[in-house]
Amino acid sequence: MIDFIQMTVSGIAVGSSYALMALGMVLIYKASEVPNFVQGEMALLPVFIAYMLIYSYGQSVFTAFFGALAFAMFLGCFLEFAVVRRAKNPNILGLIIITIGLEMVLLGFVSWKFGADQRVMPFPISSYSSIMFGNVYISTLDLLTLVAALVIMVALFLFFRFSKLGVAMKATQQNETAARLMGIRTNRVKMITWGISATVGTVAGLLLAPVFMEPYMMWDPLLKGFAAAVIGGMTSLPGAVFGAYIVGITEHLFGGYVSMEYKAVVAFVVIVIVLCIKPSGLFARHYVKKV
Amino acid sequence: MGTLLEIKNIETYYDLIYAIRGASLSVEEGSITAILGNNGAGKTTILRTVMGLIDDQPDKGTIEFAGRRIDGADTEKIVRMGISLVPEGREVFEELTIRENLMMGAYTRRDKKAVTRDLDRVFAYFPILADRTGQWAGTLSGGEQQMLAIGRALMSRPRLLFLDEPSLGLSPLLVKEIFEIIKKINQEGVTILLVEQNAKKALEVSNEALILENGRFVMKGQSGDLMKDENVREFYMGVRSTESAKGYQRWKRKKVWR
Amino acid sequence: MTFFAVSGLTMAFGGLKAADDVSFEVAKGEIYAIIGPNGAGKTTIFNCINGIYPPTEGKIIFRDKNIRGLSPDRVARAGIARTFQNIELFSNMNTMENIMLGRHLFMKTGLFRGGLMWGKKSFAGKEEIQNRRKVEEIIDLLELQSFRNKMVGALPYGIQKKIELGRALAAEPELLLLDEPCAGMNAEEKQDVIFWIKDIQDELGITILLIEHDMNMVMDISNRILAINFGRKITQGTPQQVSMHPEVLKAYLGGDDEPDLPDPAQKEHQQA
Amino acid sequence: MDMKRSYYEDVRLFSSGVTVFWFVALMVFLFFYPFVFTNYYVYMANYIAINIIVVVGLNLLVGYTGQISLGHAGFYAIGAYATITLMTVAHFPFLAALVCAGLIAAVFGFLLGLPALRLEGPYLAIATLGFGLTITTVIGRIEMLGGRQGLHAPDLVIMGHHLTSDRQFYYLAVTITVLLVLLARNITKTKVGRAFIAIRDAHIAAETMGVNLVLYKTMAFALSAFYAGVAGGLYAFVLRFIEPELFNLFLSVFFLTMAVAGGLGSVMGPIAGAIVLSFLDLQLRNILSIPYIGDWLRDLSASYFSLTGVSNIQFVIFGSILIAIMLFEPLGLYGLWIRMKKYWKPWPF
Amino acid sequence: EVGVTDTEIHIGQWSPQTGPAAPWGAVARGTDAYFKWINANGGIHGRKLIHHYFDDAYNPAKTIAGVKQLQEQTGMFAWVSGVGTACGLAVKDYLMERGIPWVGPSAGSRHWVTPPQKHLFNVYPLYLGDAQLLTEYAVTEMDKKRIAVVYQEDDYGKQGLEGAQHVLEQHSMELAAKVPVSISDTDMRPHTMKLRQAEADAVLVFVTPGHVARLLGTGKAMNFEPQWMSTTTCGDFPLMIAITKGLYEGVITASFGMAQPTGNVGGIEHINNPNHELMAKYKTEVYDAFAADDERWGYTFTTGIGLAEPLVEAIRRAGRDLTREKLVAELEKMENFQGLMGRITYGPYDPDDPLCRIGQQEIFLQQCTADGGSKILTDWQTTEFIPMSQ
Ligand SMILES: Nc1ncnc2c1ncn2[C@@H]1O[C@H](COP(=O)(O)OP(=O)(O)OP(=O)(O)O)[C@@H](O)[C@H]1O
Ligand SMILES: Nc1ncnc2c1ncn2[C@@H]1O[C@H](COP(=O)(O)OP(=O)(O)OP(=O)(O)O)[C@@H](O)[C@H]1O
Ligand SMILES: CC(C)C[C@H](N)C(=O)O
Ligand SMILES: [Mg+2]
Ligand SMILES: [Mg+2]
Repeated sequence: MIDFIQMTVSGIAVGSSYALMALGMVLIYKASEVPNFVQGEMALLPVFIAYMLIYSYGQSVFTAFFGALAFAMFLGCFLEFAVVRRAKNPNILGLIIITIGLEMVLLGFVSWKFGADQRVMPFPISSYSSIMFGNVYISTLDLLTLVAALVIMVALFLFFRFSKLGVAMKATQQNETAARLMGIRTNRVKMITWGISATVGTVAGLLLAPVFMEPYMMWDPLLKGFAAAVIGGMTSLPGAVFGAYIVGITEHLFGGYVSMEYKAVVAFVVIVIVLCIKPSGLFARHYVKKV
Repeated sequence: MGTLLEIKNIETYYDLIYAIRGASLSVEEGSITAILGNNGAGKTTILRTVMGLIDDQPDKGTIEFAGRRIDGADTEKIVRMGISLVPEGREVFEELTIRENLMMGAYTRRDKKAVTRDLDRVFAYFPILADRTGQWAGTLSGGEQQMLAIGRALMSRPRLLFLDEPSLGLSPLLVKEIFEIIKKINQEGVTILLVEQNAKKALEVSNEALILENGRFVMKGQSGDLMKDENVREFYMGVRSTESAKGYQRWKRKKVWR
Repeated sequence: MTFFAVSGLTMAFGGLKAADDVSFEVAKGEIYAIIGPNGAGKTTIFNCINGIYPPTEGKIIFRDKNIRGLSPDRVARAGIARTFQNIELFSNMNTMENIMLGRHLFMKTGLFRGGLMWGKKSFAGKEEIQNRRKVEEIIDLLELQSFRNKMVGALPYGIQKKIELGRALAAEPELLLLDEPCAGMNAEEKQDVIFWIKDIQDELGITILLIEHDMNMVMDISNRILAINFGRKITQGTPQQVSMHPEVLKAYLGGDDEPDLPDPAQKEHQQA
Repeated sequence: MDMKRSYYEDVRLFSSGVTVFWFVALMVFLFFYPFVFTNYYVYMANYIAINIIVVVGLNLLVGYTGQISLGHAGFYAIGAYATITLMTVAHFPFLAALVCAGLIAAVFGFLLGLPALRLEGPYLAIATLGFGLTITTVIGRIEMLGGRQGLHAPDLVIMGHHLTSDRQFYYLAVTITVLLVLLARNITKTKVGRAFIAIRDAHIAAETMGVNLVLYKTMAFALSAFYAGVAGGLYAFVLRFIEPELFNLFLSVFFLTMAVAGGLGSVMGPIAGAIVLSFLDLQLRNILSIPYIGDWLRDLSASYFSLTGVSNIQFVIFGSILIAIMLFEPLGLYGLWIRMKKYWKPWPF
Repeated sequence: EVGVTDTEIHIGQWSPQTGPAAPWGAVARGTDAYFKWINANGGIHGRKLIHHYFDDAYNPAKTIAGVKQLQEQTGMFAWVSGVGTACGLAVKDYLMERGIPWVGPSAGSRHWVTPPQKHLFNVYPLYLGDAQLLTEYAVTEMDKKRIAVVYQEDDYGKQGLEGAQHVLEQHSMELAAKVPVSISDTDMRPHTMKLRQAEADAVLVFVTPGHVARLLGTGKAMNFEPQWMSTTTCGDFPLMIAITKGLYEGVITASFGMAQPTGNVGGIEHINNPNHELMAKYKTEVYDAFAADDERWGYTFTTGIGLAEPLVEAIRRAGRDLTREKLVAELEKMENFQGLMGRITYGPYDPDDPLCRIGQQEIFLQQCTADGGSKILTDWQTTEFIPMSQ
């Protein structure tokens, strides 16, 4: 029983970082309908910028982190403005390839600048300290990630619920021409979502970095985040978080009770099963085109 | 009353297709202007050009709205200046509800109270929409979607309203109502540019009309005059001396592939 | 033999009954129109016949067989083709290919024979040529020659509607469902469509089920009319009978006013 | 336009004598290629030929049928493993093993096609991605397939000839590639191909015209998987050693990239994509040995970046090229070709 | 001979400079610096070593392409090192069929010597050996009862697992747990849970340094602190101390000579490290002089030197008229050659005897101190070769 609880808690812990990536994914998908493969690298570069601020410019950890978040906002907006927007009559696959291209460029830059070695990112709290409930451990860093994921989700949720931007995003995604005809500055909407998305991703990155920092650090969270977003329905913020916890918990329970070897892929099998039952994920209504 | 919209000699290309070949048009403030024309004449293209929906077009010519150049401006900006378009093919937001769709129409407006009033007004025009506020627009019937598209445009309280075949897919009763509505909102001060296939209705309701063929205006005049024109009657209103199709002798010979 | 009959057809979306106990019968060779206000459930009936929606209740009999619940392709195989209200063309194919797809059911080329098409004389080659001939006939009939090699996505609305008609014809159906074939056309073009529909009926012997809001046309060409509202049948009968039915007048045509006809001459013809 | 003598002109393999000429020229070129170029370029041609097979097959799925796949490396792996296993365990001759491997991959394609019937967009992307990952994970667990230790390819014997050199293998690979490309081209021009496109453009309309969605969607998956499977079988003999990690997600993504950047929905596009991107992929690592540019990049790295990471410039360049292709030509390299053709219209292409 | 001119000897090498495996790229850069140093000191018999190394991103298809290109367009005399089991296996046949010598594959896989190849000379001590020695030590010296293995799911991890199991069998013991890690795993919690559940008191980890760091961190956060033990791969203590933020203290690893030679690690004396001086010399003469500014002096870099030493030595011994045949002959004659690593001995080619090409099986154990220095636990030990089971 203790094991079960521990595994569930750990699942939630790891799920929280997936959740942050998933939230970022969902945001961009909501406005642009692109599965965003540069999500991870949009977080990676700011994380390394923070690292640089700390080590090369002697900034404090807090300044560096804020700097990174601000930079992320800028980076997201910039990528949308300078690249994604420039695509002429893009189709979804074209956009996917563009994000893959961006991914390569950013990853290339980071590895070019910093080499392939592991780095050590200082963090205000130790990643080794943990809180114990009975026999169940949760590391303070995990707890922080969990809180961050939930707070960001709620904040985004409320923001999109009560600001016009939320509907504007949805409208943009569904029919960009019509959205522009409504006077929605679709380009600006998309740019902002890219910015927010990069910032959310960077939060995830900064929380992952103290444990593990190298140029490929964001790949696994990206894939799992993508998976989580899909389970949640790709357009739902709570869905993304929920999906992330499903992925995290399944992984852990499966790893614990069934097989460690297949742990890495179990999430995807679960997804296929979920999707067979609900083709648009758990939190999205399935729209069947009417003729 | 001055000229609200002034289109001078615009030319529009779709890539290599020369769709609008120098068209000029001016719309008087407070009037209803109708554009008639065959399939593919370029009516939709003119509206889309004015709205800035075709990238980098018009290729030549100028468009002025209320004295300001708008050719080459962003659609969003044009819309915010007070032009609204009911697009061909409805273009409703399929996965938004009826209410959300209508509210998108009022996206640029800040006067919440007036928006609510306008919403009620739209619901009064189209009661069926009021019954279904929570239904996804994509699952509406064709005619319902058309009503929604019109309602959505009304929600923005435009100065100038473009209607691209508003009666498309509507029942005869609703067609009548639509034209009543058009008249009414015109009386409320909205200038209207109307593209219609239903020439009779369009000419009835409009003050002035133009006929577009192959990307050029070929005829222009007061609606009343046009209605009497022989050619217009024959080609756009289908008025012929014979009675109905049932009694027709088929005159179009079928060609056999060589 | 029952050629085509719908009985007790009900289609519910949640609480909304888009079609509610609709029954009618269509005789071979006739043009049968369905009219009704917007949202009355006309398209829904088509979708049920077609197998796009699974009806909640009811029977759909086509040539003595119940085709309810068959998937759309099976329905097509049974001999029913249709056009759509909102154009559903294959926008990245040209006109010829679109119509060629209508021949799908008549072609037997599979992966292997298609992949190994090595000349005019090969199975696939022969089949292509044969079906192309058929397609050309349709292109000629509908006067689409100048659009033959154009991508349909960019063609004008009215042309697209014609291509859809052509595609449906290519399937050589016994029953053809036309959902607002004249929408978006001007008077002259409508006339053309009317002729074609007549031709289809007369020369090809295809039975037609028609939805149309243009009363002029409906009155002109249909043998019988079914009027529905709120998914329920109001009345059924000859054009004259239906057009004078008070409920049709009120809900559909617009109360006291006369139907939307361009010419006084025709008005008289109507009321005769 | 109206002067057509026969409808067959629209579908036949060579639309005119000029095309026949170019095709023959190409064949002659391909035949003499190994005599002209060094072995390294022959290897490169083999590698590219194999990629062409995969990408042409992938394009049938992605470009024609409109179904995305991020799991093609999985089919590729199945083909590679099946070919070797059939040859070593069941003692199949190579070609038989290759065809069977393709068929086995096709069966998996069919199976993956089933859930795909209901999925689209990102949902399908993640399902196929999961498939790719699962396949390699499972193969890594099967001891008979060598697990993570990998598997060596047996000797390649065709009709009594041992194919040991790249040059010998070249003729095999190129023959198979040409055949499969022609096959794909014909398929797209006939009934099945039209049905694929119809499904992509308007699946409901396609269905009402009699296209069986279940059949054709799964067929597209199976066909595409068959191509990947055959390519995988050949790949096993190019490397002569395979292990599961070879068939990772990057590879699937790379395949998709080649297809899209080449230009979906045409046969020539993906071929161009496969050639250009495979070539870049192999050649960009040499960027630092280009005179002047290499030195300049090194100086740049030393002063602003790091020297240990300097090789990563190839990513930056590769990514930028991808972006540039997609930005300037949404139809990919094929679009570029079309434009050039328009420009050079008078030329007899 | 191919690749040998009056003034030059061309030597090829592949390594991942990009991609997830890029940290191993330092091996090639180590070799590169080493060759530069040799050249700076006059080369070998009047010839300079021209080092061609290329990036294959750990992708065998690219390894083949690169090897062919260099071999056929420039002409390599021999190949040195070359990172990765899969990459190596993909080009093995090509090189062997052509009789091109290949010395010191950069991965401790048994594949290199089963079956032994005339022109392939192993240098790197096998992972099997690491596992054997570590397990033996844990059982006999530390009296550990519950030994668990965490292994990466590839050659590296699998052979580690096999080695540990082999030794435990000899002691009639069983593994407390074996926990697989896939390269893509970033989350080590489930693995840690498994180990904790098994109540392991010593854990052998056959994973990458990054994974080790995360594993230790996760363990620490879960209050699970067994005796961690690892391989030569994770024996770079200064690096490990840094990326584990000090957690690495007390961890025991196998080693072939990476102990920090300088005084900057807290004055630990490397009593048993016979190549201390050589290491110090390389640090100043090779690394300081020829490595890029941002290069790290660490295990991968020194491995690059260590793996190339036998080749260089053999070329030197072969004399001025250098041929491949002579090179092979000299290598075969090599006995107890001591460079950075353990003593290397080859024998005449015998297709049935892996030991004729294995080179060395010598390692020793070291324990990490708080400041990243090492405390030497054992003297050089030779482990028994476990042949492939089939
Ligand atoms: N996206 C496009 N790409 C290329 N050509 C186009 C495009 N849209 C329209 N065209 C062409 O431009 C011309 C004008 O089309 P337009 O849609 O403006 O006609 P219309 O008068 O609105 O016709 P309809 O009455 O059918 O709506 C047509 O010949 C059409 O083929
Ligand atoms: N998939 C669906 N989900 C929910 N409601 C639906 C769905 N399809 C149709 N409806 C509703 O059913 C009713 C009938 O729709 P239908 O499309 O059949 O109308 P119609 O008679 O064709 O109208 P029109 O003349 O405007 O095309 C409409 O009110 C519509 O909103
Ligand atoms: C030489 C080393 C860099 C190889 C490493 N031990 C590995 O196999 O992963
Ligand atoms: Mg139009
Ligand atoms: Mg309808």
